[in-house]
Amino acid sequence: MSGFLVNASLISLLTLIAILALRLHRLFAVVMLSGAFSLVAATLFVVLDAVDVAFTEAAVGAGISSILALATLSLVPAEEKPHSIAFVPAFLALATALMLAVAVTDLPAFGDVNAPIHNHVAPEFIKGSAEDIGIPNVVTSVLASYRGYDTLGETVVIFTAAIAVLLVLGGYTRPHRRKIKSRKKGEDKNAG
Amino acid sequence: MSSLAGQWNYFLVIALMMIGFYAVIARGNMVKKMVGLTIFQTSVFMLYISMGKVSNGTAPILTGDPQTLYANPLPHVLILTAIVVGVATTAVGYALIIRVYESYGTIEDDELIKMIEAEDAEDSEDMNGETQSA
Amino acid sequence: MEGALAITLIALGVAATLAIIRATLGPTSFDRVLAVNSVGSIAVLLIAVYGFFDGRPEFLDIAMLYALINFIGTIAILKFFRFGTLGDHVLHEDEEDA
Amino acid sequence: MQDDPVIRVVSKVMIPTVMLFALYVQFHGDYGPGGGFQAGVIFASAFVLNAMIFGLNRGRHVWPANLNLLAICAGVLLYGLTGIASLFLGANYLDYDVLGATAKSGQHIGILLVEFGVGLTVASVMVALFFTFAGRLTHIRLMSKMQAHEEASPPASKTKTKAKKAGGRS
Repeated sequence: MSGFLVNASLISLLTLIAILALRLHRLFAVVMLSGAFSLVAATLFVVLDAVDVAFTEAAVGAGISSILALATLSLVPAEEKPHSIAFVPAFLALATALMLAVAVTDLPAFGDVNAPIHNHVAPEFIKGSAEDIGIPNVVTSVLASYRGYDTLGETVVIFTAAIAVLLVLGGYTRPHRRKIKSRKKGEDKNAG
Repeated sequence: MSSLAGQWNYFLVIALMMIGFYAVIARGNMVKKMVGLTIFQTSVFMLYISMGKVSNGTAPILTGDPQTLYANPLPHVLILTAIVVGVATTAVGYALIIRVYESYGTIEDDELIKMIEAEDAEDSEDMNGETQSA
Repeated sequence: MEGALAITLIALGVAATLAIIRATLGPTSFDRVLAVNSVGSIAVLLIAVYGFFDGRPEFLDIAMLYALINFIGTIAILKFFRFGTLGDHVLHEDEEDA
Repeated sequence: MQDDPVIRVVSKVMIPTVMLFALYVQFHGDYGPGGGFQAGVIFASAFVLNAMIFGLNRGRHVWPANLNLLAICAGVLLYGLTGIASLFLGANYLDYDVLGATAKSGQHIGILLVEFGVGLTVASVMVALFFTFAGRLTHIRLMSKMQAHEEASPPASKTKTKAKKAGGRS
């Protein structure tokens, strides 16, 4: 019961933040609320026993993500054009919600020990982490050893994203700096 | 009904997910869209993590006690990866927004579409003029 | 034990809700910054309390990380609020440096 | 922002603490929550804090851009080469059993190396992202200045250049 209380209150807090973020027109406030959203979401992950995910969400979502959003806001207008409620998207969202709700009823109950997901490879990972790998944190051993390929691909994705951003925005390494300096000197000589 | 009562967490997460979804498809401002995408993405993560939860279990960090129940570590690993990939793609999205603003002077969807259509019309007129003169 | 946890969580939840309301209403941006900062602090408390009642106090690591990230986020917000950019706010700084 | 004594002093205390905490998260990740991703992000946020408070140029001096780009690649390479090392020692790709004397110690070494590679890449990518986003304004200014120079360079007339500069900045 207390589990229900904690989860329900945290998710309703998240819903409150999300609705407020949707309604506000000052993007500065929206970005701040999305930072708060990440922090509360990370708390929910702790309550759901996913401590590693909570760690990542707090560091990434609340830290780097909102800093990048703020850096973006310094370059684009920080005020949203006011909009009225769009009915077609609202209807679409409601229809999707209904479909998902119907689909979710087929899932095993929340927290069920006998759910299929807990009886497939997870017990082997938990056992193997102690016996074969000798690392108490099962998430680390699955991440780096059992599913090492995934993590390799994921590292390459981050690498690619960094290259993409550097190509799109540019100016990180500044190869032309010396050129400008020498040109400026030349110009000064001309002027003098 | 008993099955419905067991899935309350999923219903709550779906409600949250749809707010993010609505923000992505309804709002014209691109920064708002990105924030909506973040909300959407985070609630998908919550759905996954909810599936890995075990009642009376604890976090999948071994305690040495063989009786302990652990949450399923597999969704945690997948979502850990997804979060970091998510921030990388978000960064690319923001970079593109900055470039769009520098080129067109707006980050509102409808204005942008109008400008692009006007540009296209101009281009096609130029093309027609060239072919006629030739 | 269960009752104490419930009461603590309700208290923290009410505090968080009030802070979020202040973040939305907040007439000035300082109100908003302070409110979002206190949502972070409440999250730190929530994790500490939950770890204590859950019997695994080693998750205090996460609470520490929250405090650090909260600090950095607040600095970023304040810098943005004051100077309008996260980078160099002084003109021609790169020329002097080069 | 470095003119404010409170922020300057507090951040000087905080930056090493954040870095130390990042190292703790990196190497304690086998025993508690944490690992390469988280440590990388936390380590990067120390640099971000430094650059926000003392300016981007000082931040670039602390961790030069070229070195950072090298670190991005080095992390991915370290991950891939760990797999190739196990390939050469007679096991499958990314099978760490053969890296140490026993299977367990091999797994320990492999996971340590791989997590370090991930942490290196994530940290340097996050630093690069921050500097690129925050340095965009300066970059635009620099580009417009360069353009003005190029247009004005054959007949070096100063008034024209100045007019171009003002136009580019607004």
